[in-house]
Amino acid sequence: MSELIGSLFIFSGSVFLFSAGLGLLRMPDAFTRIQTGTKATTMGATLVMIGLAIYHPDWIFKLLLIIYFVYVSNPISSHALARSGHRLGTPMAPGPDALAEIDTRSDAAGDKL
Amino acid sequence: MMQRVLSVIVIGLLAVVFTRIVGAYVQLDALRPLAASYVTLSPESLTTPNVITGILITYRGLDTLGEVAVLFMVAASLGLLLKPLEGQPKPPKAFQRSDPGEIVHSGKQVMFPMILTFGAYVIVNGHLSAGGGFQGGAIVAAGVMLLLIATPETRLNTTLLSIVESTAGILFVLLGILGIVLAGGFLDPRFLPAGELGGFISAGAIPLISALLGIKVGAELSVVIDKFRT
Amino acid sequence: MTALAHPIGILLFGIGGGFLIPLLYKIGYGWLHTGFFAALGGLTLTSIFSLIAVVQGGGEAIEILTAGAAPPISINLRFGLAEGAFSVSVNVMATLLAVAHWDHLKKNYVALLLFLILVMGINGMIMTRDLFNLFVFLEIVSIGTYGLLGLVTSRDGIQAAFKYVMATVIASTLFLLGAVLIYYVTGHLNIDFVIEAQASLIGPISGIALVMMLACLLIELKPFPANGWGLDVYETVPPALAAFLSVCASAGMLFAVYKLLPLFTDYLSLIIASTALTFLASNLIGLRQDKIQRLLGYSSVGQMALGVLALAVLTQIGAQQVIPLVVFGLFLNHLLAKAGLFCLVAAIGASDLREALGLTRRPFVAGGLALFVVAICALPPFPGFWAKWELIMQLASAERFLLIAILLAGSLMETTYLFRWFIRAVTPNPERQLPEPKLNILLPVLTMAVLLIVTGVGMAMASGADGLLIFLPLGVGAGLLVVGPLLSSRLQGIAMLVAVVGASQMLPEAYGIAGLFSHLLLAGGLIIASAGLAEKTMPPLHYPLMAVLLLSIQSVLRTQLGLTFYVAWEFITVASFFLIAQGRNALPETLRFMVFSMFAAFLIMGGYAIIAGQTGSRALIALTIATPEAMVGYALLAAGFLVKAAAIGVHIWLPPAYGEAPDNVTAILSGVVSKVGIFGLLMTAYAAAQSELNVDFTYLLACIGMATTVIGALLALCQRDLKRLLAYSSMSQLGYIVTAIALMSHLGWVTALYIVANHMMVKGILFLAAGAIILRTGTRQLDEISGLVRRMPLTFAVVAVALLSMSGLPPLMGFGGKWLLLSALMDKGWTVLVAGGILATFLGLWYMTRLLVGLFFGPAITQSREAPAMILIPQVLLVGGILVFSLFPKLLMGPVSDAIDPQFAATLVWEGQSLETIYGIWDPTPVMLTSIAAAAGLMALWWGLSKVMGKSVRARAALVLARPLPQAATPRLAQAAWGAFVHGIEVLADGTRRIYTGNGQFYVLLVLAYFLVLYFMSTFLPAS
Amino acid sequence: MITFPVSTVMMVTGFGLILIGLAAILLHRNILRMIIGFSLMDSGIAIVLVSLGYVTGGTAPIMDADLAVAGAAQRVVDPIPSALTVTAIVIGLSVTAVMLAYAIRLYRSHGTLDIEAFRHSRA
Repeated sequence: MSELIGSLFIFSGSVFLFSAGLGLLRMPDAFTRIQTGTKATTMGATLVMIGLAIYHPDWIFKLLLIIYFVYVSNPISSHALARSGHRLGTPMAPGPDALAEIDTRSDAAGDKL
Repeated sequence: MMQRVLSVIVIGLLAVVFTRIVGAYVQLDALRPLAASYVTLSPESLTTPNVITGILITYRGLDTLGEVAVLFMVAASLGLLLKPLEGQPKPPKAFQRSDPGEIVHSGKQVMFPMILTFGAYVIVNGHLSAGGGFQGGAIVAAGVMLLLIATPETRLNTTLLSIVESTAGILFVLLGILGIVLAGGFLDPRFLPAGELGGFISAGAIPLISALLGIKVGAELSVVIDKFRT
Repeated sequence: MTALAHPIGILLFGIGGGFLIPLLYKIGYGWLHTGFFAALGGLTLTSIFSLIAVVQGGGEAIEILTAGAAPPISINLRFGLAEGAFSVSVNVMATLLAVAHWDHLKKNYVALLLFLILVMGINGMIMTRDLFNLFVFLEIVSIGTYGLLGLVTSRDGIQAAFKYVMATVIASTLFLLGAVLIYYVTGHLNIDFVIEAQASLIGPISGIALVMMLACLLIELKPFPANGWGLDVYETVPPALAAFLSVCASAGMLFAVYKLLPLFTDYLSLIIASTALTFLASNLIGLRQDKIQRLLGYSSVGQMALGVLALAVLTQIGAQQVIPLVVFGLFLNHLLAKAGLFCLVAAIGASDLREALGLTRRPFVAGGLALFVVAICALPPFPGFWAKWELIMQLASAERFLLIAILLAGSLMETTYLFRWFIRAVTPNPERQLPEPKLNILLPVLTMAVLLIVTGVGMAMASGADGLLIFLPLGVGAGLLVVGPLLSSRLQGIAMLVAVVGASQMLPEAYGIAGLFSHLLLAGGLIIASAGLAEKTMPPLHYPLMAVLLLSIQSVLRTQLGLTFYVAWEFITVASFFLIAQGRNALPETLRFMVFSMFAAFLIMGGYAIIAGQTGSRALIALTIATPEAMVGYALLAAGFLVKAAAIGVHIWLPPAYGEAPDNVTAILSGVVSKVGIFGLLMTAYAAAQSELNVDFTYLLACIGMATTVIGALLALCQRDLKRLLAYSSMSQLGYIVTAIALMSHLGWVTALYIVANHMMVKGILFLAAGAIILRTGTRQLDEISGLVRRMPLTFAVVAVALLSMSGLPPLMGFGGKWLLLSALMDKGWTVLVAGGILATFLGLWYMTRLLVGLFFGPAITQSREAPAMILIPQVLLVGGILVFSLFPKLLMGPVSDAIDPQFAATLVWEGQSLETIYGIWDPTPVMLTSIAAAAGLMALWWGLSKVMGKSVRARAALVLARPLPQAATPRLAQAAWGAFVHGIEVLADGTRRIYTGNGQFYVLLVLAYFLVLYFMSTFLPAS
Repeated sequence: MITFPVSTVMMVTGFGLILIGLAAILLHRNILRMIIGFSLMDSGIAIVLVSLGYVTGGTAPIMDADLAVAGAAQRVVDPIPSALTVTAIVIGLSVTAVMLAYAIRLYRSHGTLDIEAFRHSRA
């Protein structure tokens, strides 16, 4: 029974991971791609870990540690990527740019530095 | 255009070659004698439970030495390759460092010590469990990379790092020579007490070599990362 | 010392030194540089001591175990004779190149550590016995190279480096995959164990794996067409670095192929095909290359391909015992000579082949260039020659004729472009500033040159040459060169004559025809060469080269061994080349001479190899025991000697060479050297007649000879230039001799020898006289000279005698020769040729009259005075010779007749001084007396007429006679045909090199395609 | 019935990655993308290497509480390819680093990353 539940978790995790890959292919610009790559993989990884924990209850501590790592590193890294991408002026898909206003300010600040 | 067509043909033919390999491949059902002898020799003769580490550091130690040399050469030659060319303008402004922001900075505060600790753990437990000098060194370097991204104004002490990597390398070679003098041959680690299988202090000089490798690889990869910042 | 002798020290010095370098750098430059050379020196010395230890141990390899376990558990290294030889060569060369490359290396400490570890990596590739370890060392070499390429900061250099990285990464990836697949199949990575488990290497996976590894090694050696990336690097890096990559890094790859060859036994044909293609294509493309370093790159690629080719083919034909001599010889030759050339490029700072450098202002550099170029062209006495000779012999006995043809064709092209470069480099150009060569480049170059000579002599001993005597001509030449600066020019000349006489006594005595030639040519050569004493200052190389030339001729004539014959033959070629090159306007003309000479030499080598392979003996006498299958061999030999004898169609090298050589050199070339080719032809005919051959190309040969005579005479009539006229006349006369030889009868050959003697003396006189006339009048245009009879009466007298003798008019020697020839032709029933002979005699009379009248009669329009005594004396001696042989033909005919094997029915009967043939009796004395009377009468008539009719008429008559035939009389068919041929080759080369698009991606594609072609071709090969 | 052992699946993946990498090398003109191709190829090779050492039902060759020394030889995968993989990865990484450095160098000296622009020396 626990194996079935665990497998279900792992399967749903892999669906998320797959959608992340699909998103990388389908999304229109760098930022949206980063976004799918982050959110969906975080979710996918979490689900896979949970599934594994059900399979092997004695690994729980290590798995928790891994999830923690993923939760910290995934957002931070994608944030850093997106931020520097924005700074470099990576082209964006058509649509409103919420950062446009902040951007000019930070540029001015950057010039001062 | 011609070239693209040819490229596709070449890739297709390579696919044929690879298919032949896969088609003829049969999954092994048992270890071959040489591999089996490693599996018994490593714990018994080297008191190293991690057979892969045993092979890497001892039986194929010459490969490892070569590998270290390769990394060493790369770390050194990047300095040569990335030195600004004569008469070249400074890199454009977009490439200059900028503040990575609050989030990354805080993330670094949390992660950096953890990564280093983990790296050290992987290095020193190389002979017991999955891991070893290269793997741990790479983790340490990843920590350094995070540090450099979070606080770009950090200046690595490359002089110190280069001294460290050289010294570690020389010590590695010296340990190898000690193997000739005290044990069965070059890179033979069995001149230090073997200890008990699975004990932290065991496996002769393997943990020592592993640690040297970890330090060396960590330092080298950090230098590599640092060089790419310029 | 014993500790040093352990080869593991090579690795320790390399890698430990490499690790230490950054620390030393922190301490200070002094430490850094000392440390670098200490490590490099330690590494080199270790390899040398280890090799000594191996040799002392009877050649047993030193096994180096690691990790205290025996293989296959742990990686082991081996240091045997082969490993040691390669390792020492590489390390010594690396040290020399580090010195030569010091200006670049010292700029950055990183370069020093890369260099050290790179050298260690090459040694590792040589020593390791583990497949994967080989891959690791391969990567060390590759990455070290990538790093060193970082020293190049030019835009082209960076591009080239990137292409290099991409291509070699693909190659080493192939090796990695292959090695691991081999592990999957056999369960071993140790090479010895894999070879042992070879029986299990069946099935698609092992096939793919082996071809992957093979492809990697071959790609690293830059096979055509997947080698553009390598050539780009050769072109753009500093020369010493290019040398290092070309010789040292490639050495590791070559040795890896050698080491793994037992695994590749099924693929030998593939290796041979690929390397042969590479050798041919790279030398072909080299013909059209103007950038020196890229040119040397093509040459390197070709040489390394040749090494692998030799390795594979010798293994295939089961001649493994000569692999050390051939492969190591080729390798050493390439190592030393190519590195030397690259270093010289660094020393003179040249990049464009077409640029005239005026290199003679730097005699040391020019000498080095000459030496290395000669070495790369695989000419004796350098190691490459012995290797190539043995290779050709082995190929011939295995009947691999196509490979021989490819090899010789490629070599000929290589000779062409290298000598073209040499000729351009020494062409005077006062405007070109030459940098002062740096000591740190010159010293390594000097070392390489010395090593090249030493190893060459060593290889000669190993390859069955009959003792050091083979080097006698060179030794005497070198001795004269050394003492030369101490002596005045004339003393040098005397020393040369004395040395030649003395040294020729040390050579074995020759008998029969060879003995006759030997005495004749020695005497003639000495007499003609003594005319050089007339000049107060000779170029410093003249007398040494002359000594080499004269002694080599003796060597050719007196040896019993094919090898010695050929070696001396090549000495003659090279010495002649450098002698001709000293003519004032000779340089542009010398290339053709060299190429045709080498072409002839290769034909001879091929022909000889075929016969030697067929008879299984390498003595010259073996030529007489060949069976009809060796027919092709004789044809090739004959063709080769015909080229040297300037037969029609292949004569185009002769006029410019004779025309532009220094005057007394021309006299030697025409009088003496040309007879060596004739000797070869005669010996070939003699051997063919003695063996059981059905010789059916004699009529063709006779026709060629007669055509040469007639057309040579016609061409002579077209000339305005004194020396060119004589040159064509030489060609014409040689044609007579060829015709005589083709008769294949006793009478014919006696005639041939008789004409040889006559022509030697006649042309000696005429060219010396021409030299004197040019010296005194300052021009060589016939139109500008006339009326010399009063200014140079003695010259006139000797020229008149010579022309009379050559013309074939009674009473002198020439008459006897021509009479005999026509008799012999009639005897054979070759009436067409008789007609040709009569026509040629008529034409000959015409141009000789023109010469005599044009030069000596008519108004004296130029100021001049009698020729120097030292030019006249040899001529007078030769005239004496003509007179003696004319009056007493038996002096010459007797020994000649006896020397020729009595297997022919003797058609000559001697009674006193008169000669009887079936056609009649030739008694010289009455004929002579009447002739002299007639001639005196004619002279008196001419003199009287001129007194009566006055100057103007005489002048007009002289002018009419002296006018050359219009050019249209002889269409330049041969010139046009050869021109078209060369053009065709050039078009082919240009087409071939279009594959080098410069696009790195395309180069990667070619690398992958190369693997695929190898693989799919291998699937069609029958498995062993 | 055709079975797909796990190592075959891995191997196909590995070879697939190699082919994708090669396609990137051969078809993209931007050298950064080509370098990514090289990197992909390296990863593919590492996977192929490991898959070649797989033994049916084998576990990691590390002795611990679950894997006693005695009889371990029957329960583990081949350790050699794993050891080789470590070396191969390090070397692959080194090569990638060098290539990237060259890419930077090329960009600095030419201002472009287009492979077509780097054709100065030819023929």
